[in-house]
Amino acid sequence: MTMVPLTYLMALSAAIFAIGVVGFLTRRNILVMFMSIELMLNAVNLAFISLGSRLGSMDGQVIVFFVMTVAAAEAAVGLGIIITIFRNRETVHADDLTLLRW
Amino acid sequence: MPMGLFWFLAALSVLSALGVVLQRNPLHCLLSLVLTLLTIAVLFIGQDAVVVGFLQAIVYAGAIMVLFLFVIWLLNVPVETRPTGHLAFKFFGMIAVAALLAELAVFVLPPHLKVKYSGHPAGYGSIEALAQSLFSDYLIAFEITSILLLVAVIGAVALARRSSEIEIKERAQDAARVEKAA
Amino acid sequence: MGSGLLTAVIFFPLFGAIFVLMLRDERAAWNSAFIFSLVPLALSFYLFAAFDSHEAGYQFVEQYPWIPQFGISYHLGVDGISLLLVLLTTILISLSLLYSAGGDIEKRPREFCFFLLALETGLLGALLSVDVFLFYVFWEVMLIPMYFLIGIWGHGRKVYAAVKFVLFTMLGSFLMLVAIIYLVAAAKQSFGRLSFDLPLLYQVPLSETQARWLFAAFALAFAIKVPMWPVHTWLPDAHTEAPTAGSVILAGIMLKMGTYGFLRFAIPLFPAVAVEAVPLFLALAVIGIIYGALVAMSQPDLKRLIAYSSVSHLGFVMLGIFALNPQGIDGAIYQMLNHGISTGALFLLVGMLYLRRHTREISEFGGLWKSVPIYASIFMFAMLSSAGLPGLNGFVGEFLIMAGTYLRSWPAAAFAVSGIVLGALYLFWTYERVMFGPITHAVNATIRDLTGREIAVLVPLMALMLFMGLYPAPLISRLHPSVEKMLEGVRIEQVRLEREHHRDALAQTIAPAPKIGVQTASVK
Amino acid sequence: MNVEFAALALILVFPALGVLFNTFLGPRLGRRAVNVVGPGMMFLSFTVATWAFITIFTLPAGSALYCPLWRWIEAGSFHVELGLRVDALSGVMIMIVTGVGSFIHLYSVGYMAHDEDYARFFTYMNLFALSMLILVLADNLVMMFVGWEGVGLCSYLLIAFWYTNPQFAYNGRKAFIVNRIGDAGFLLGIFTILSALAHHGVWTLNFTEMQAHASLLEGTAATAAGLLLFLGATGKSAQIPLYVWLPDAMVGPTPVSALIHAATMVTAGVYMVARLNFLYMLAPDAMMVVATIGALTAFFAGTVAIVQPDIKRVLAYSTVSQLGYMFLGVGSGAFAAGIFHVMTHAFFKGLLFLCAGSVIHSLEGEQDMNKMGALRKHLPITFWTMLIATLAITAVPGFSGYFSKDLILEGAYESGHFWLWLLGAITAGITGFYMFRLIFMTFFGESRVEPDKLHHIHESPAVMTIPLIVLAVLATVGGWVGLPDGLLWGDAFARFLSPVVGNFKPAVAASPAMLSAVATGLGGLGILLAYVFYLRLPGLPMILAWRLKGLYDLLLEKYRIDELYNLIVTRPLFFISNQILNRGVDQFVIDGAANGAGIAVEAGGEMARRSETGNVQHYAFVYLIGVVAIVSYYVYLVIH
Amino acid sequence: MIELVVGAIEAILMVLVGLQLSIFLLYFERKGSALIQDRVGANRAAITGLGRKLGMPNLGIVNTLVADPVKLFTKEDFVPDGADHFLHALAPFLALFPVLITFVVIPFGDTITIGRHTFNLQAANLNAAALYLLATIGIGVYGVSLGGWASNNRWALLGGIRATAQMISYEIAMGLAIVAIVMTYGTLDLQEMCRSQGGVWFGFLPRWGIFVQPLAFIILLTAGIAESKRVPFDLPEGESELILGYMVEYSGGKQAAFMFTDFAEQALVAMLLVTFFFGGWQVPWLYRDGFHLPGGYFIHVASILVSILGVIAFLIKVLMFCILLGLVRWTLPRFRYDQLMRLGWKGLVPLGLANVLVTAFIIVATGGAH
Repeated sequence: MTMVPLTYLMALSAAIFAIGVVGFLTRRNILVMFMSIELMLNAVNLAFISLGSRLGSMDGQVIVFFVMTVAAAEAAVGLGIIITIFRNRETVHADDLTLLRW
Repeated sequence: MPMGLFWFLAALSVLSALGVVLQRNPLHCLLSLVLTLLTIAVLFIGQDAVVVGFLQAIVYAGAIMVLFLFVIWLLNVPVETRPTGHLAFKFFGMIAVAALLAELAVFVLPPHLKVKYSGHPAGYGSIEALAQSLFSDYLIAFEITSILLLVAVIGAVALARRSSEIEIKERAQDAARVEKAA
Repeated sequence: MGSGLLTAVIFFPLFGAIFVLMLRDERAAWNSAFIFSLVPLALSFYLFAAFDSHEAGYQFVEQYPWIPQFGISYHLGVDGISLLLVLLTTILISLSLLYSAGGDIEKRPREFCFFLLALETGLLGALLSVDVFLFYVFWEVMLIPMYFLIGIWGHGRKVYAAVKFVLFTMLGSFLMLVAIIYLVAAAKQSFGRLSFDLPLLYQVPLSETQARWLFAAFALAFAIKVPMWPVHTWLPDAHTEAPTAGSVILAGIMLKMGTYGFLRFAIPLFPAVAVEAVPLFLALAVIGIIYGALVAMSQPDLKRLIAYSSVSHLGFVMLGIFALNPQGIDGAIYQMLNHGISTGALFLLVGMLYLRRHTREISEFGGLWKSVPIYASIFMFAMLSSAGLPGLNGFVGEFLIMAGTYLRSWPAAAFAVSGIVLGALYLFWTYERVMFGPITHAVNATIRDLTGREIAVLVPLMALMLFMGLYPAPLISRLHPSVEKMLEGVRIEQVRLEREHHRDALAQTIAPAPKIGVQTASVK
Repeated sequence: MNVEFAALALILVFPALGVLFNTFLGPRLGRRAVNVVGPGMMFLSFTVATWAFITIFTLPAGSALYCPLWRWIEAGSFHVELGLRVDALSGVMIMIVTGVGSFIHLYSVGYMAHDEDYARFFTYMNLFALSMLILVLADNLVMMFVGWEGVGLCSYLLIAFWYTNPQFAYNGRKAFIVNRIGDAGFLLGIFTILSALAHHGVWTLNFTEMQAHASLLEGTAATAAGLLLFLGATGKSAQIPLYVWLPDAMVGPTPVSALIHAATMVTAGVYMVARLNFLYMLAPDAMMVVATIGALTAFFAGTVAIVQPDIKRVLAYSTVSQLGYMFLGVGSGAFAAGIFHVMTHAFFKGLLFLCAGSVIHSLEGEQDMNKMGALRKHLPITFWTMLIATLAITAVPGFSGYFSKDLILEGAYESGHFWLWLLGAITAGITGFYMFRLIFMTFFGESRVEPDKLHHIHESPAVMTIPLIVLAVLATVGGWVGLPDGLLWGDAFARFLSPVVGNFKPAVAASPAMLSAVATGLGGLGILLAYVFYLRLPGLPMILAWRLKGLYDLLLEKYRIDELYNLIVTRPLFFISNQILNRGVDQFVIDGAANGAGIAVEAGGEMARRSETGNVQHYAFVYLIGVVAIVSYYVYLVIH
Repeated sequence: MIELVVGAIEAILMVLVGLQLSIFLLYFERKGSALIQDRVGANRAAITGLGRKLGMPNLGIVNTLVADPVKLFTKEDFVPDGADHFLHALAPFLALFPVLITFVVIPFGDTITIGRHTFNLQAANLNAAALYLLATIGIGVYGVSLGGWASNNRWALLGGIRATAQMISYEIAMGLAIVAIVMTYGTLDLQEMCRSQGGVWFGFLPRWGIFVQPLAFIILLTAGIAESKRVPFDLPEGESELILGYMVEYSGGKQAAFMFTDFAEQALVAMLLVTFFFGGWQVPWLYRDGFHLPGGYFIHVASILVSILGVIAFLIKVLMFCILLGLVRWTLPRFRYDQLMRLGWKGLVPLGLANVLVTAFIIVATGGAH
C-alpha cells in the first residue's frame, strides 16, 4: 500500500495545531477555547501517530492513548469548572472572567 | 492509505477545524470539532494505528464531545454576539501564529525532517501490541493515568454539584411548594 | 568537647515546637512548650558552668561538612561573647512562655508556642554558629516566627508593624548577604578555597576600599537590627504592636543580635575600618542615647515609651562597643544582658497591666500603687534597674561602658552621661503618672494585683537584676578573654593608626596592662 | 596602721536585715513587730558603729579599720574591689548616721503611729540608713557612688511617701532628677580621675591608693575632677545651683526631713569633699569655687528663710544655709571645721526638725507659723528642746553650733577669703533673726491656732520626746569636743581628724576672739531684731512687708529660681522632646522617609499589576510568544 | 478486485437486509401488537380488494409496507420556527447513518468458494470490528441529541437529553459486555467469533457464546434494547409525557428516518446477539462436510449448501430475536428515568465489570485464550 509522505502529515498536524492556537487566542467563549485546546491536542496526536508509524514503534500510539485519557480527565474537570463559573457569574465570556477569585 | 483518501481527509479535517474556530454558534463549533476528530481518527487508522483510531472515535467523539454537548445545553450558551476581543490583539496573535507555523515548517519540510521508514513489525497497531507496551514499558504511567482519571471523576463531581446548603435551601422550597399544593 | 551539646541546645526547641503543634489540648500545649523550653535552659546553664573562663576561643565546638562544594560547614561553637546571650535567650523564652500561658494569649496557643520555640531555635542558632553561612540562615530564620508573632497575636496596626519590621531587617540582611558572598569570594582568591568559616575569614586580606564597603554593608545590617539612630523607627511600632512575649523577645534578644553582629563580624572582620569609623559610631550612639530618651519622654503609650528607652539603652551598648577597649566592650556585652532582663521585665509588667485594663495609655492610669502595691513595687524595681541604679545590674554595664567611652573620648562620655539623667527623668515621670497620685479612673481601683504565675515570672528576673548588680564578676570573667581576643586585631590597627597620627596617647587605654614604656611619652 | 575589722560588715547587715524584714514580713506581722525591728536594727548597727569608733579611738592616730568584701567589677585592667573602711573621718560619720539615725527612727515610731503604711516607711528608712552607711563606709569612689545614688533614691521614695498627693510625688521626682544631674557630674568626676590615673597605668579608684598616686592627678585633671565631683555635691547637699529640691523635699514626713534632709544625707557632699581633700588640695581653683558657692548659698538661703511662713520651709532654708557654711569651711581648707559643723548641725538641725515635727504633730499637720503662737504652755518639752537647738544654731557661745561655725568663719577668714567671711558673718546674723522669728512666732505671743484644733493640742508621747531630749543634750555639749585652742583640751576634734584631712594651714593671720566676737555680735543683733519685730511690735513685719513689697515678694517666692529653671530648662526640654523630636523628626522625617519608600514600592506594584489583566488569552498570547522564542532557538540549532 | 466488488455488493445487501428487517419490524409492530393486544390491527388498505375477492383475510401488509411509507414520505416536511434548519435536517440521517453502516461488519455467513474465488460472507472484514461497533454506536448519539436540540422545542430538547444520557450510559454497559466477549473469543473479528462458535461440547451442546457468557448476553440484551430506545426504555420518546420526545417536531421523511433508526437499531441488536451468543451463521452440528449429529450419525451436505444453510440459519436466528424484542416491547411497562439510570449505572455496569473480572480470571486460570 502507498505511504503518505510524512511531511504531509506533519504539515497537516501543524496546520491544525495553528488553527487551534488561533481559536484559543481569538475566541472569547471559554467553551470554544476549550475546544480549540482539544484541536491542538489532536494535532499533536496526529504527529505522534504519524512519526510512530514511520518509526514502526508503538510508543507514539501509547502516548496518544495517554493523551486521550488525560484529555478525558481534563475535559471532565474543565467542564466542571466551567459549570461552576457559569453558576456564579452567569457568563462564559472570557473577558468577564478576568478575576481569579469571586 | 491511498493519497486521494488522504487529501480528502486532510481537506476535511482542516476545513472542519476552521469551522471550529470560525463559527459563532458553539454547537456548530462542537459538531465541526467532532468531524475533525473523526477524520483524524480515520487518519490514525490509515496509519495502521487501528485501535487508537477507534478509541479516538469512541472516547473523543463518542464521550468527551458529548460531555461538551451536555455542557453547552446546560449553560444554554448563546450565540456569540459581542465583538470578540481587540483587533490589535487578534492581529498580533495572528502574526505570532504565523511565526510559529513558519518555524514548524522548518522542521516539517524535507531538508530537516529525516525519518526513514522502517517497516512495521507484525501486529503493529493491533490491540495486542498496544497492550504489550502499555502493560510493560508504560505500566506505571498507565496506573498513574488511571488514578488521574479517578481523581478527575471525583473532582468533576465535587465541582459540578451544587454546594450542600444551596441544595438544602432548594429542598426546603420544594417541600414548601408541595405543602402549599397539598 | 562538643559532643552535640550545642546542636541539642539549638534544635531541641524546634523539636518541641513540632511536638507542640501535634497536640490537641491547649493546656497540654502550653505545659509541654514550657517544659521543652526548660531543656535548652538547663543545657545552657550547664554550658555556663562547664565554660572555661580562661579559654578565649570557641568551646564545645562541633564541625561537620554541610555543603562541602561551597565550603559551607555546620560549625558551631560558643565563646564568651555568645555564652551569656545564649543563657539570656533561653531564660527569656522560658519566662515568656510561662507568662503567655497565663491568659495573655487567647487565640491559637498551639501555633504561638510553635513560633516562639522556632524563634528560639533561630536565635540560638545565630548566636552559636561559627560558619557565616549557617549564621545567615539562622539570622533569616529568626525573622519569620517573629513576623507571625507580631502579625497574628499583635494589637492595633499589627500587620503594618510586622511588615515594617521584616522590611527594615531584610533590607539590611540582604546587603549583608552580598557582603558575605563577596568576602567568601575574596577568601577564595587569597586561600584558594571556598570557605564560610569565620576564623578563616578573619584573616582575609582586603584592600582599604573593599574593607570599607563590606564593613558598611555589615554595619548597616546590624545597625538596623540594633537599632541605631536613625534607622530605629521600625522598633517602636514592632514593640508596641507585638504581643507581650513578642516584645520581650524582640527587645530582650533580637536587638542584641545587632550588637552581637558588630562584635562578632563587623569589627573583627574589618578592624581597620572599625577604628576609622569610631567617631561616626560614637556620634550616632550618643545621638541615639539622648534622642531615644527625649522621644521616650513624650510617648503617651507605655510600650512605646519603653521601646524608645530601648533605643537609648542600645545607644549605650553601641557606645561601649565602639569605645573599642575592654572596659567598653565588656560593659556593652553586660549591658546587653541588663537591657534584656530589665526591659524584658518592663514589657512583661506593661503586658500584665494591659491584660487588666486593655490599654497602655499612660493617661488612663494613676494612683495604681494603692490598688496594686506588689505590681507597683516590682515595677519600681525593674525601673530602677533600667535606670541604672547602682547595686542593680544596669549600673555595672553603664558604668563600664561610660568608663570605656571616657577613656576613648571624653566628650562622648560627657554627652552620654546626660542620657542617665534623661533616663531617670522619663522613667520616674512615667512611674509618677502611673503609680502615684490619686486614682483618677475608678476602674483602676478595682484591678487585681499580680497572680502567682506572674510573680513567678518576674521573680527570677528580679533575682538576676540583683545578682548581676552585686556580683557581676563570674559573668564578666567569662566574657572578658574572648573580648581581649577580639580586640587584638583592633589593637594592631589602633597602634598603626596612632603611628600614622603621631599620637599614641590612646594606645595604653587599649592595652590591658600598664605599658610603662609608653607612659612616660604620654604624660602631657 | 590598718586593722581588719570584719564586724564593719555588720553595720551594713543590720539595716539590710531591717529592709528585708519590713518588706516581706512587716506588713504581715504588724505594727508592733515593725516598730521593734525598724529602730532596733538601727540601734544594733549603732552599737557596732560605736564599737568600731572606740576601736579606732584606741588605736594610734591615723590608723583605720578595714573590711574587704568581694571583687565587684572587673574589666581588663580596670577593677573595683568592694571594701569598707573606717578611719577618723568615716568614724565620725557613722557615729552621726547611726546615732542620730537611731533616735530619729525611735521618734518615727511615735510620729507614724497613725499611718497605715508604717511598714513601707521603715523599709525606706532602713534602706536609707543602709545606703548612707555604704556611702560613708565605702573605701572607693564607685562604692561611694552606690551609696550616693542609694540615698538619693531613698529620699525620693520618702519625699513621695504620701504618693496620693500628686504635688508630693512631683517634689520627690524633682529631688531625684536634680540629684541625678549632680550624680552625672559625680560620675564624670570619677571617670576623669580614672582616666587620668589610667593614662599612667594606675587603675584604681580606691581612696587610699588614689591618695598614694595623688601626684599623678596634678593639674587640670584634679581641677576638672574636683569641680565635677562638687557638681555632685551641690546636688546632694543642696548648694547653688542645684539646691531647689531641698525646700520642696519638706513635704515628706518630718522624721525624714530630720534624718535625710538635715542630719545625714545632705551632708554627704561635705563628707565627699573632705574625703577627697587630697584631690582638692591639688586644685585651688576648685576649692575657691567650693568656698564661694558655699558662702553664697549660706547667705542666699538665709535671706529666703527670713520671710517664709511655713515652719518646715524656714528650717529647710536654714539647712541649705548651714550646708553653705560647711562648704565654706571645707572650701577654705578647714575640712575638720566643716565636718565638725556637719556633726553639730546633725544634732541641732535634727533636733529642730524633730521639734517642728512634734509641733506639727500636735497641731495635726499644721505647718503655717501664722496659725501658731503661744504653744510654750502646751508643749513644754518641745519648747525647751527647740530653744536649745535654736541657741545652738544661732551660735550662742557655749552651745555646739558656736564652736563649729566659729571655726568655719575663722577658717574662711584665715584662708584669705575676706568677703566670704563677711558674707558668712552676716549670714550668722540673719540666722539669728529667722530662727528666733520662728521661736517667737511659734511659742510666744498670742495664740493664732485655729479654734477647733486648740482644745486638743497635746505634748507628744515619750517615744517622741526622749529623742528630743537626747539630741538637746548633744546639741548643747556636742560642740565641746572642739574648743578653741588653748582652752582645756582645745580642738580635739580637729586633732582627731587631722591624720585624714590634714591640718588647716592659715594663710592670713587673725585673732580668733575678734572674729568670733563679730559673728556672735551679729547673731545677737539678729535675735534682738527678731525680738523687736515679733514680740515688741508685732505689726512691724506687716508694715515692712507692705513697704518693701517687691523685695518681700521676691524673698517669699525664693527669688523665683524655680520659675526660672522651668522657663529655661524644663519647658524647652519637653518642647524639644515632644514637638521637635517626637512629632517632627521621628514621626515626620524618619518614619516619613521609611513609609515614603514603602509607598513608592506600592505604587510600582500597582503599575506592574496593571499588566496582569487576568484575561486568559492575554496570558496565552504571552505564552505563545515564549513558545515561538524557544522554538526559534531549536530552529537555530537545526539550521546550524 | 472482484473481492472488492463482491464486498460492495455484500455491503449494500447487508444494509438492505437491515432495512428489510426494519420493515418487517414495522409490520410486526402493527400486527404483532394487535395480536398481542387482541385487536384486529391494520387491515383497511388493500390493492383493488384483490385479496378480499379471493376471500383472504386482510393482513394489513399493504397498510404497513405501502400506505404508511407513502403517506410518510409525501407528508409536508415541517420545520418549526426558530429551529436550526441545517441541524434539523441533518439530525435524522445523522441518527440513521451510523446504524446502517454498522451492518457491514456483521458476518452473515461462512466463506463461500465459487470457482477460484472464495468470498467471505461479511461485507467488511475488519479485524477490529468490535471497536467499530462501539464507535458507530457512539456516534449514533449525535443524531438524536441534535434532533432534540435543533427543533427549538422543550419536549424535544428534553427527549434529546434523555436519549443522549441514556445511550451514553448504556454504551458503557454494552462495551463491558463486548469486552468480556472479546476476551472469551480472544479476537475483535466477528467472523472469527462466529467460526469459533462452531462445534460442540460433550458431543451435543453447540459451542455457542450463550453458554459461555450468559451474563454478557443478559447485559447486552438489556443494553441493546436501551440503545435502541425501545420500550421499556423508550423514555426519550415517551408519548405519554414527551409526546415522542426528540421527534416531536419532525414529520414526513425525517420522522420516518428516525423511526427507521429505531427499527434498524433493533435489527442490529438482534444481529449482534446472534453473532455473539448464538453462533451467528453456525448451524448446530453442521460442519463443512455436513451434519455430525450427536450419537455419531452423519449426513453429508455439499459445501456450497452448507454456506447457504448458514446464511439461512443466520436470518432465522435474527428473525427470532427481532420477534423476541418485539414481544418485550409490547409486554413490559416503561421505566422511570431514575430507575433507568440506576439500572444502567448500579446494575449493569458493575455486573459487566464483575463479568469481565471473572472472565479474566478464568482465562488466566485456564492458561489463557491463546
